[in-house]
Amino acid sequence: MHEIDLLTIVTESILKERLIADLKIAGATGWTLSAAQGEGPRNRRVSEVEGGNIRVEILADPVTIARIWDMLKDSYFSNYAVAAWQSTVQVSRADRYLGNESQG
Amino acid sequence: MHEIDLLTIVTESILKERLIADLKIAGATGWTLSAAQGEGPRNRRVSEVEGGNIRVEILADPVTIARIWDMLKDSYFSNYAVAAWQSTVQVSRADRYLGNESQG
Amino acid sequence: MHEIDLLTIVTESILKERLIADLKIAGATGWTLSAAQGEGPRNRRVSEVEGGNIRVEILADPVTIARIWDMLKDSYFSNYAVAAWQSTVQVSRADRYLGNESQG
Amino acid sequence: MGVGEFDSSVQYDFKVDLGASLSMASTNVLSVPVLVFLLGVISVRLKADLRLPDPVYQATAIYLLFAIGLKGGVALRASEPADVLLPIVVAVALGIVIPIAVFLVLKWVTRLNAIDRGAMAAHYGSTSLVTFTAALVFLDALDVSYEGFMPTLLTVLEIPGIVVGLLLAKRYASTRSRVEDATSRDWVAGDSVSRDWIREVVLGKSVLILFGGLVIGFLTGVQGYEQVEPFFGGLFTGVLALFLLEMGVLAGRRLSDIRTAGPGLIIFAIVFPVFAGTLGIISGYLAGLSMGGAMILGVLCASASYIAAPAAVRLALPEANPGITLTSSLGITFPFNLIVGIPIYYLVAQALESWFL
Amino acid sequence: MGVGEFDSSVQYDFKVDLGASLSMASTNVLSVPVLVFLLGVISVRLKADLRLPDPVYQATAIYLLFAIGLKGGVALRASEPADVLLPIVVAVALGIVIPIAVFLVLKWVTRLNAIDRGAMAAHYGSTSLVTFTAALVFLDALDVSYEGFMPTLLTVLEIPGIVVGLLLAKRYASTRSRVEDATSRDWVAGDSVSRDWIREVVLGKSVLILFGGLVIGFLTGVQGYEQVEPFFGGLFTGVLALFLLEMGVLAGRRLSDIRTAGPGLIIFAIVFPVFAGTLGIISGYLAGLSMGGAMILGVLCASASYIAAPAAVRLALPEANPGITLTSSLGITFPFNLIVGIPIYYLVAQALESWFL
Amino acid sequence: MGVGEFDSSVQYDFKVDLGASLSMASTNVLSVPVLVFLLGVISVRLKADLRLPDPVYQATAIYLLFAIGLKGGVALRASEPADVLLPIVVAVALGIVIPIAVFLVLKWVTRLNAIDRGAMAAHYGSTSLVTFTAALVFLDALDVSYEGFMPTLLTVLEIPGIVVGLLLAKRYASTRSRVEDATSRDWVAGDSVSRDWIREVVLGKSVLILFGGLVIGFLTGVQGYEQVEPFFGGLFTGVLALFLLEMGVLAGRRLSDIRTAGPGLIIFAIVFPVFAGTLGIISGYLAGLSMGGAMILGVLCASASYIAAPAAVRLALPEANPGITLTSSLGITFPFNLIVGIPIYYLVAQALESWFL
Ligand SMILES: Nc1ncnc2c1ncn2[C@@H]1O[C@H](COP(=O)(O)O)[C@@H](O)[C@H]1O
Ligand SMILES: Nc1ncnc2c1ncn2[C@@H]1O[C@H](COP(=O)(O)O)[C@@H](O)[C@H]1O
Ligand SMILES: Nc1ncnc2c1ncn2[C@@H]1O[C@H](COP(=O)(O)O)[C@@H](O)[C@H]1O
Ligand code: NA
Ligand code: NA
Ligand code: NA
Repeated sequence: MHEIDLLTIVTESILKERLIADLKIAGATGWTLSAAQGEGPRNRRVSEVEGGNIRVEILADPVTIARIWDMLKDSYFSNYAVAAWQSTVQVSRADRYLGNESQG
Repeated sequence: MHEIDLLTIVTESILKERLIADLKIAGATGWTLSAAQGEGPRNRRVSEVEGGNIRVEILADPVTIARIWDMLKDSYFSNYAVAAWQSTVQVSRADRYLGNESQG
Repeated sequence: MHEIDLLTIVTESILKERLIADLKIAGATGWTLSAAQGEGPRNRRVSEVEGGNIRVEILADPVTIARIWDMLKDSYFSNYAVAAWQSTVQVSRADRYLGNESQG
Repeated sequence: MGVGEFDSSVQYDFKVDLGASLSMASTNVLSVPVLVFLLGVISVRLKADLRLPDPVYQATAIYLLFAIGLKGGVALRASEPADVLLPIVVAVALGIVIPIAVFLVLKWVTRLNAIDRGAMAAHYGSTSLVTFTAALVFLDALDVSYEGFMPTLLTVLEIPGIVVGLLLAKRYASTRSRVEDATSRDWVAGDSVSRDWIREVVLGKSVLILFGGLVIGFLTGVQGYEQVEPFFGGLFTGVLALFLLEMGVLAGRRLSDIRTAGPGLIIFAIVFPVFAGTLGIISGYLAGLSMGGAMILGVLCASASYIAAPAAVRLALPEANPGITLTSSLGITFPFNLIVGIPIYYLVAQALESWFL
Repeated sequence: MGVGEFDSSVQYDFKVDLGASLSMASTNVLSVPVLVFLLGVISVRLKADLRLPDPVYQATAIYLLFAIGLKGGVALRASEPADVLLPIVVAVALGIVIPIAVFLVLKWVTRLNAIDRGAMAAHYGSTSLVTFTAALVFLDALDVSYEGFMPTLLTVLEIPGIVVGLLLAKRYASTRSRVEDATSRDWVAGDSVSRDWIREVVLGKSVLILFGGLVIGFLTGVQGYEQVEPFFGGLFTGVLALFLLEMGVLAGRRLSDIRTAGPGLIIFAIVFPVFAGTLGIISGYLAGLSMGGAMILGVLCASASYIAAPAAVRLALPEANPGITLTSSLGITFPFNLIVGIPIYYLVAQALESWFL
Repeated sequence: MGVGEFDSSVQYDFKVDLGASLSMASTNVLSVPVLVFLLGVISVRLKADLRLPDPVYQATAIYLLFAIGLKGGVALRASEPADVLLPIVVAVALGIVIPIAVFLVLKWVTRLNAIDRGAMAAHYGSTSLVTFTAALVFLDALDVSYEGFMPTLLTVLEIPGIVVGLLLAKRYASTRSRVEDATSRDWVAGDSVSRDWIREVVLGKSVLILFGGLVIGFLTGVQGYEQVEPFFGGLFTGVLALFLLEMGVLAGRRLSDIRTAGPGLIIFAIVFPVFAGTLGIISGYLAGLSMGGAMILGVLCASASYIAAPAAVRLALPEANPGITLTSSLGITFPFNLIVGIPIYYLVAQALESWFL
């Protein structure tokens, strides 16, 4: 078993395509998405009309996860409803979740 | 990055409105909910007719999370199908997830 | 509060019935399932036609979780699209999540 | 004409009735909705549950409730207020009497505690939309007429039975909580939700849609209804059939629990509906309803709720065992009513017709 | 015939008109779709939101868009190109003029910043499918005819208003970003998405379905349409009613925000549609449309988008406050148009008819 | 009458046929379902996939399967058993012969291994509900009659091809596992699921709904069907159109994979259906079917499964590459059949008619 980082992002469903594209740019090799609803301190969303939130999980190495955090801070936090949290989990085939850049 | 507690509650979907109201009373500033199905040791549910389980995640400070645990023990565990677990995660904007009471 | 293991499995939705049966054989006393979508490095799936992925969470003792990992390695990893990760969480009624075998 | 001739003539009539009854029963059993229900049950046996996706199932329920209400509202407007008033009063009375009867009878035939008996009373005191609807489809197929305002009675009968059943259980619960201390913590929760349950029951979504449909039908009248008739009228039986696929699966899953229910509960779940149905038919005739209308009121009394009541009971009476109430209402009474009950209530209504009309 | 007689005759005519107007207004308010919308609003007040499940709601939207497009395409094929061209040109012009007017008027009556005014311009410059559809149902109920190619104008009017609104806001935004530095980090993101937003708007799913339906209707013609008429034609008003249940809930949730909107915005959300609607009706007459057609063009101008525009604005102009635009378009203008606006635009079209036709 | 005159008369007839063929082909391509399919494909190119929400898509599939079965069952009851028996026997034979042919032909034209060839055999040995349905809609539009029991043949042909294809692959797999050791661990899993796959295939949900509809239609007859006709009959083509939007998206996503498929597979996916379709038409005539019926049997043979077979193959033969089978069946054969295949099979059936009838 190997340690790897798991980042969970909850945001407006309208951002689905854009977020997935940005995750790939940041170097994520995969993602898992579920539909979600929610409330938070900001709660300023158009998604009410568009079908709620999305909840995206990304397994990746710490470098990639840090790059995703930067991306969230730059382009998402100020304008959109986002909650994100990170933890360390154990996987058995760690190489699947590591991008090419950080594998060296 | 700051440490914060993440509590996940899985319970009967019929309790959705009541649980969310109770979370707010306990001081949570937000929640994220997904639809779920499940089986467990109790498995005594009316939800079969009503559409399964809900899976609710709450980021909050330890004091609030403890209050939610008390609430679950008092009003939910004995009568309803509930599974709940807690872990510690890292967030970047911790103040968003802290209630007024515990911020002092 | 007691420590317990939480295993999350994301796989093709067509495997739902088979996976749940295998979890029970491995000794899990419960599971929680949500619908999900995703992409990964393998990305060879028929589920596109059949409705995406499933995301299954299992709380269990380390012995049971290890048995599930073995089962995944033997029967799932080579042929199917699977991501799985494990962490340790805290629960209040640990005995609910422990099978008979491992309670001795 | 001698006695012999008279007798044989009676016999002859009886033969005709039997043939008619059989053809009528087969009209019911061989209707698409009932057959689809059986398909759903069988699919569970074959471990290939033919469920509709949840959101579609929910939308189908909304459609059925609203369509029934809408048609009822249109018909209500065309009715004389005087003709409607007495049936409504009678329906309210039945909604109070039946759950009390359930509560008492169950004490006698089962060992259920007061909480579970109150939960059962809430289920059998309320009604089943689908049983009601299947009875309308049945009468339509036989070309038997009934009062158009029957959905009004459905709406009226939905709530009181649940409230009475919950009150019966709560009365016991409060007594008990004064005696036992070990469970007192639960009662804190029980109390804290007490403010909610009447609201939950009276303003439940299914009641709101049904009642909303009724009011909208009343306001829009025949003219407004015509614009939406192809959707809410023409498709009705087909959508009902689809809904019954899911009901068949849900009932089929309960079938295996019947063994554990005990003979008392099984007998109750079959005999009580016939008793309550007959009571409803007689009350219907006394309230001035036609044969078709009296039969439908009988069906309303005979049927047990498995949507509104379970939800209300779960929230307001969490100590009750849903296994018992759902097995009984959804696993036994619902299929019984759908398959043999409806023709029986029709025969009873026919048999009693000459006494009243 | 003396003046007195003439006067009284006018008065008499006027009385008839008033009666007709009232009956027409009640035809609108008492139609099933409008009543269902009100049921949705009321359900929010009763805290029992009668929402459709999300996937069903989305499918219903696809159905309505496609059905409208399909019927429009079939009718377009039967139209003379010459009759269609001028209305299309006029519609494009309105799609440019109206958002500019919104941008300017709002500066005058509210304190909104340029970004929020641009967002509002995008919403009011685009159109509302449901308001449009409700107007068609209204005219159908009154047996008033209109050009079959009106869905073409709906399609034409959907996009330009959004683009113009966004451009107005962007122009300001780029000015600001040169001045202020504190927010510069946001503008990086704003820039990185700039390549997307025109694509997002022009190739949004709702436009694609509407336009796809239009082309398919045009290609398949009456003969092909007949095969799918029971589905896309017969059910239309009923499905619209179901959709309006959800719209009622969404609008109902916005109602409580109206208080916070400020008097300027509230007045704007009611008065501007009447102004834009009248402009649309006049333009419609000038473009050679019939009374029914001119009224529908008025409805298109008067209505504000709450599906395509909010999505586009959220992606391309994230700094805009959706609370303001949605409260205004969905919470005020949409119910206003649906309930009183449609009869008003009809009266205006009738009143202006003699000037043009 | 001289030779020249005869010739010119033939030529004249030929011209008429060509005109008729073209108009028939355009009837197919310009039908709403086919156009909607193309809209779905195009939407993928425009990166705005017009998918239905998953639950609605699934419900639509249930509806189509059940409605086809139901209508088939009603018609089956009206048929002479003697007329139905031979076509059923012939269909079973085709369901065995075709997958074997696929397995052999693919060895010859591609480099696929035995497992992938078995998977392909399972797909092409089974049938496509939507292709079948589109062919019925096509014949209905041309007013060409066909035997009502054709859905019985669809049901009969659904399973055997999958079973034969899997058996062919499994035979190879068990041989291999004795030779190679490295993969033995996989075969443990392969064995542990072996008990399941026949059950999975024979009792799959789609078969159960189709077969259930068939039985229900048979039992309820014309009289029972009438009650649900507006739903299961009237709406059919419209719902099919909606379903094809999704099919278009799924096929469109496969289009980009075609390049990687290799010329052998592409040729196979287009030529084999024409071969199998002709075989089916000839067999249909030999079994005594009418021209319409023979053409439909041809369509069943020509079409490849992309719902039941992929699911069964994924569970029973996980080593097979779904990329190959789905690209071929859904990305090439399905659009080919839908757009040009159906008119071709019709022409072939017409051309062969004089030989047999
Ligand atoms: N304390 C929290 N716990 C769990 N989820 C949260 C929390 N706060 C916010 N969220 C989620 O993040 C989304 C965006 O939050 P906000 O930006 O505050 O609107 C909400 O809709 C929730 O789904
Ligand atoms: N061991 C477990 N792992 C994951 N989820 C569980 C587990 N046990 C119970 N659950 C979830 O909690 C719900 C309620 O459990 P129960 O009260 O035993 O019916 C189930 O329906 C599952 O969704
Ligand atoms: N790095 C990752 N992070 C999160 N989920 C992943 C990741 N990689 C794969 N997955 C999930 O696992 C599924 C199977 O992956 P794969 O076997 O690579 O197709 C994907 O569809 C995703 O839902
Ligand atoms: Na009852
Ligand atoms: Na407008
Ligand atoms: Na085939």
